[in-house]
Amino acid sequence: MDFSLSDDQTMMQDIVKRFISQEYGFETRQSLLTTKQGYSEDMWQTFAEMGWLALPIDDQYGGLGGTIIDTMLLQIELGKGLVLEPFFATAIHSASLLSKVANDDVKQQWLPKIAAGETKFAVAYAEQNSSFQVTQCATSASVTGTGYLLQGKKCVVLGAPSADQLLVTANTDTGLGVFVVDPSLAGISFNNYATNDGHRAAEITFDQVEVLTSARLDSGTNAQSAFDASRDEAIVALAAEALGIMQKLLAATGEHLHTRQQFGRKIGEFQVLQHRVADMFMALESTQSLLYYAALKIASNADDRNRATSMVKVKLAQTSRLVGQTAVQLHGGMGITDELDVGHYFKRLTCINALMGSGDQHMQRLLNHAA
Amino acid sequence: MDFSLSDDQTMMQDIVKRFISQEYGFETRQSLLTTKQGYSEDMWQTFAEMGWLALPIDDQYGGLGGTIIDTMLLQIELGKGLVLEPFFATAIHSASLLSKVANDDVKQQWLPKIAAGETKFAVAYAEQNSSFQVTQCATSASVTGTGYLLQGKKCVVLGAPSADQLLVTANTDTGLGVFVVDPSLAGISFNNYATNDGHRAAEITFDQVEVLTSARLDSGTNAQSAFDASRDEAIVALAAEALGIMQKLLAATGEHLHTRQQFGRKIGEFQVLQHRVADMFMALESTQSLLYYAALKIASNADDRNRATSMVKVKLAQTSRLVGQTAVQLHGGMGITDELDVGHYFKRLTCINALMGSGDQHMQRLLNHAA
Amino acid sequence: MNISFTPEELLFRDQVRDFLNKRAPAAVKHKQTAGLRLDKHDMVAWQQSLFEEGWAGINWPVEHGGSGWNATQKYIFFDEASKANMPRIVPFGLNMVAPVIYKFGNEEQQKRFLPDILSSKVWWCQGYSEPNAGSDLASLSTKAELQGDHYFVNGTKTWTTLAQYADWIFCLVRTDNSGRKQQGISFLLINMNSPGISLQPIITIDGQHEVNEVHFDNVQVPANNLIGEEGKGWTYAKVLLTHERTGIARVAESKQRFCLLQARIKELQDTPDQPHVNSVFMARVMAVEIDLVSLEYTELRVLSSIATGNAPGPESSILKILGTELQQAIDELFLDLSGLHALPFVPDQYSLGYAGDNLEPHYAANTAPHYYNNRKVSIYGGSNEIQKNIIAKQILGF
Amino acid sequence: MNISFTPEELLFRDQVRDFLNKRAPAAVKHKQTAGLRLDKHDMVAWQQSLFEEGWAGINWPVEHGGSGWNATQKYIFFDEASKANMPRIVPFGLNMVAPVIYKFGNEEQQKRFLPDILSSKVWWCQGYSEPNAGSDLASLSTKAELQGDHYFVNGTKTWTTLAQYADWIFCLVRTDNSGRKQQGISFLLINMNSPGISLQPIITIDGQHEVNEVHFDNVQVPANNLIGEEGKGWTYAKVLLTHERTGIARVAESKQRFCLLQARIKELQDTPDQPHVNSVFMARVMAVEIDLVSLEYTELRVLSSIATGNAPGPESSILKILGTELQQAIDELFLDLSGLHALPFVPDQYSLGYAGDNLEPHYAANTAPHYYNNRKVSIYGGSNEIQKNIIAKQILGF
Repeated sequence: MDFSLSDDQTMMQDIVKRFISQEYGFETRQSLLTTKQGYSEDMWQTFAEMGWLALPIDDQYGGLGGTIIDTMLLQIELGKGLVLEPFFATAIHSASLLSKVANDDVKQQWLPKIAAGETKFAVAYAEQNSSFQVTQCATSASVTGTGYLLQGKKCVVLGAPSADQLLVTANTDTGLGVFVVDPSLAGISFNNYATNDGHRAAEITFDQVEVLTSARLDSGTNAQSAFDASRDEAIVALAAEALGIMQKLLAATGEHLHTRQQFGRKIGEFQVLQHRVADMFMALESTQSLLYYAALKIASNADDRNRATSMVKVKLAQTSRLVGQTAVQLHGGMGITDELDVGHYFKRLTCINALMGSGDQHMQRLLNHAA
Repeated sequence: MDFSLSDDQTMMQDIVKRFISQEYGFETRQSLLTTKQGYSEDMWQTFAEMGWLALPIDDQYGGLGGTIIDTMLLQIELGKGLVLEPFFATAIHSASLLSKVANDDVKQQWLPKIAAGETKFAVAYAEQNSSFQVTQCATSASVTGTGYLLQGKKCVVLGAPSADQLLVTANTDTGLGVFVVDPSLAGISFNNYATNDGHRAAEITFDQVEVLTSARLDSGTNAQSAFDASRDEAIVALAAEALGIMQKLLAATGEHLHTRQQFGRKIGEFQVLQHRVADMFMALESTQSLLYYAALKIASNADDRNRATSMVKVKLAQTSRLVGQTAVQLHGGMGITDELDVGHYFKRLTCINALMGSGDQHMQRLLNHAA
Repeated sequence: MNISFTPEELLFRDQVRDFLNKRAPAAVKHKQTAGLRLDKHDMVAWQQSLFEEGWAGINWPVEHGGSGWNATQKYIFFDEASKANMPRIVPFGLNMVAPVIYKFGNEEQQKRFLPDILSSKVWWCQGYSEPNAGSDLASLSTKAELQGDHYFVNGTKTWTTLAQYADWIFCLVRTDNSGRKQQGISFLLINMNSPGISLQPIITIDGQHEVNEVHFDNVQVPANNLIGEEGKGWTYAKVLLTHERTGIARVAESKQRFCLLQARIKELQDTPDQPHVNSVFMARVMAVEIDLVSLEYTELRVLSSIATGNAPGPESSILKILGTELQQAIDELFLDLSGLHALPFVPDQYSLGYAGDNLEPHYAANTAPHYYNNRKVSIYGGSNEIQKNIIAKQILGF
Repeated sequence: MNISFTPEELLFRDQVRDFLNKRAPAAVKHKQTAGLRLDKHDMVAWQQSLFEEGWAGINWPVEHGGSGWNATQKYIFFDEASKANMPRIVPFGLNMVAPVIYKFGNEEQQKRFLPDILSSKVWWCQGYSEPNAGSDLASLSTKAELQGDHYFVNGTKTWTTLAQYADWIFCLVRTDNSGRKQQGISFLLINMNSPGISLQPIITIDGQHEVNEVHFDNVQVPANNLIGEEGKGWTYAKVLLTHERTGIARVAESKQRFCLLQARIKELQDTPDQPHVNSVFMARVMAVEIDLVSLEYTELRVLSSIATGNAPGPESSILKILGTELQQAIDELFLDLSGLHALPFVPDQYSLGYAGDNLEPHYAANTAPHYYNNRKVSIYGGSNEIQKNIIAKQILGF
């Protein structure tokens, strides 16, 4: 039993930390927000050069074969930079799903391109009435002579506007399927928009979209369990990002309490605010503990893995709200202005909470599981 | 719409308040705790003389015909005195159940005696696996030639050791029945004990107990709905008692914060403790509001009445814990010593929470009701 | 103690319902139901419909055009208006500066200002907060120096809500620096068209321009725009603040939003296999409903107590804290009900005449911006921490 | 970073399990499972079984008889012992006074005291708190005056846990009144049989005699019972307090009690129509389970960090707060699971050889007294409010 980091991990952490503080400051991010694309393609190439896109990918597919712990450490630091690049959509969620659902040829085709920063993916799984468990999927793929016909609508596809390829879940007569789909195919239409946290996403309509048989990736694997496993990895990555954000918010709040004067003294001298900071700190520690727990359970059986990721998501729903709201409250009105970073951290935290199942949904899953 | 009290109500309130502070001090109560009976028969006669036993009873049955608001006001003040007499068991719960379930003759037989302090009752309804809704009742009453044969075991019958008569719920072949039973009948055995809050109760076993047909009170009425209505009145009375207790705890805590010195100043000067007192106060106000709401809904249909009493019970579960635990915490170690009144208020609050359904059970009822 | 209405009160309720059915602006109702932001025109249209009915001065004395309603009538009006999805009244003119003018202003000022406030012809904004005086309002430093018949005002006010719409601003200004900081504060009315006033929008994290910084650069203000006596501004404002806090509870508005929430939950419960409404979520909804009933009764008890001549005590602070916590709790429920669908930031969708495609589900639109923006309610009007200090002081004397 | 055990660690675990199966006193196990209080004999029997195995000095240096376990072994031991329903070790001798003696005592003192502590032959109690010095421990006033070879001790200690069993007491006493209050405090060991010591039981609201006031009336104490230097007592005690706080988290004990709770819930779920286990209650149980996992990992992270040579920071305060909150949350779950059946106050039932009828359901017995008594855990060892001050100070510097 050992909770310490390896030298390699500490070094990687330091490099990312330095990059974010030197190259991805708040002003840089604010200016990226207003661009059409909403992120920097140059930055993306830098991410590739730094090896971050390759980190979660197996070394036999052009990756660095990092563990979930490595991904977690990377995400904590990227979280602090509030990076806008579609890292989560491509390098985390899509790469993980591809790794688990596709055969070797398909993986050889795509994963090296992801690792090299040449191809971006997005996972189109969510629908109006779908849950994070994708047990309901109204999008259908019906068999034709040459392949499948996709029909349906996907919501909030993160990273979709910049994606070169889509991974689409659809119901087939043999159960859930995962398809790799070129977004320029006939019958596909995008409704692109920004999300509240400044990322980009789309509603995608598939109207009689023809794809080849080979587009279906889950022959020989179980799409449902592959999706389930990749979602659990995605949850760990999101929780790590959230932890990085919360660390930033705690630091910013501590600093504000040393700067802001009211009633003739630094507001940090008020005991009530001191205790609020202590509460934030305890929330952070609790989140970190459950994050480690979930990360270390990722390799376990599906039941234990589900349970651990649901636990961290439930705790995160609570702690991220506490930390985000307290940081805003203690900054006063400034906390909800666009010009201060605090509000942007708060918004990203809020969006992370809504991704991959809310705290209530995960609590419900835990209760159903226990019953 | 009017939330003010009548002159009569204010006067009654003042009288009870004065009596409690002059005649029912903490030392008096502490000495009663150690007596065999656990309360004072003289005090009981005084309660009768003051008209308190008669207050909730209809004037046609020797009562004063007070409203639920009157009962509420009386209970708030009795709560402050932590009275040990079986007022709740007899004058509230039994009187209410009798009023709702019995015919006129039976009411004429017993209610005047309750009002006069001559007869004490206890309601034997709880069982090991029963809920506050008495939908499950394992105690049975089977028909014989002359009446019924009672068989079963009742738990935590409040006021049973001193009761002259019992009201017993039992399952019959025509549904739930309520029986008036002389506790000295053959086949009845008592296991008497003190409860955590210093009151007295018993486990009562009914082994082939023969009662007459006339012992069954619910011919012509619905025992289930009579019990339900009396329980809702009992909940209002308990919540009122709890409010009185919480008012006392707030006052005691405020006083302690002015007296106790730590780190060279009164502990009331610490902002965190000030806010804790503000939280207690807000909890009190919220409880009082829902208490009024429930009291004013007692005359409504069963659905609205159930809903309102469940709401106050859910809120009370939360506020009474907050107020009780905070009062203890702010008193430090002294708060859990037998010699200080604070711990005794805390214990009574805790027991009230467990009576007539826990907060969780009432929340569940509200959710089932809404679904 | 009873909660039933008299026949007269029931008659009044029918009258209010009739008015709301026939006269309340339909466009406003649409926006309110869809969760869209109201613009100046919407708010004025709603208030002018009230004015035409003689109902604009709800808390005003009758001699100044007040509606003359008692506490129960006010309760009925706000309850019905909220059930009809009408917005609250913009407080700055009708509920904030007007009471100061009719209580502490002179007759000339009352004649000059009150009619246009009552008819919502003139839009007011509030100049209290300053960049370096947030919760510590009394440390404000905007200076007004009397030279002859005019004050010359210099300084900056901030968080000034909807100042971009405003014709006038009422300000707390410092006219004296010598004594305690609460002394030397005066209450001054300033025309927003005065030379030297400039606005700087503050964009909030919901992407909206709702608040502003207002800069005063040697702004010349006639001395007869001073309310009451110099140096008494703090006293006048304090009377108002207690009132403001109570208003901030916004119980009727919370009831309205909670009803919308319940309607949306109902829709979802009727949808097979929907993932958002589960027992854990519903327990939170029920807890909020209980708090809502509790808060409503607390407000009724306070109003009843004030109506029988008692001065408001710590109750106004309680209403402020619990009311704002409840608003924020309802925001969280909307947000969680929306799940992933709260993410799209397309503020204009669902407005009448919107050209693009509306994203489904409809109830998710703008739930996140609303949640973000409403973090302000526990900060403004004296932060909830300050309110707890006030409560503790009234109970403990510390 | 990994959480799997090495083969050596797994071997160690089997060894511990084997010991617990064969050597842990059965009477203690029964009482623990039934929620009954342990008496002196029980606690000593358990600790002496450890001593015989060479496992009594879990945190002790090997040269003084310590077990020589690393952090993982300690974790395994406490985890297994808790799974086997064994109680925690009474801390006063083995974990509180012993570290002070082996760190700061002289060789003679180490020889005189440590062996009897290790073998649990001598019972110690703690003399820190005083009636007028609760959370403000440093303001203590029990005085020790050196006259020749002896100190003469006068004053009162309070909240002295199980002093009625104790042979010795370790005290913080004031030997100097001149400087800062933290200075002038010394660490003194006092034989409880000394003339002039008297005990006054404090009965707590669970009806138990667990704590005491200890009065010192001119008690004569040999000067060679002073640990280290005069005036350095505060420094010695502080080292200990950090340790005490971590111990107060009692994660293993909470795991044990949570397992019992789950077993009882399982029983009820198998009972048709039982009213206590509903979805609202189960959501609270699950929330506590999540906090328990979280706390366990927090503790592991802290232990791992200390094992790699880092000094404990605010973590010991976090463990104290979260650990005690969790203990109290588990108490509330037991209480609520018991419902009405928590009311009877019959503390002796379910003990072996109890003559009366046991009240059903068995799991409800003593849940309320346990809940009452455990309100102490957020008060003692430095109240949780004090712990938050400590955390804030370490983060903010205020």
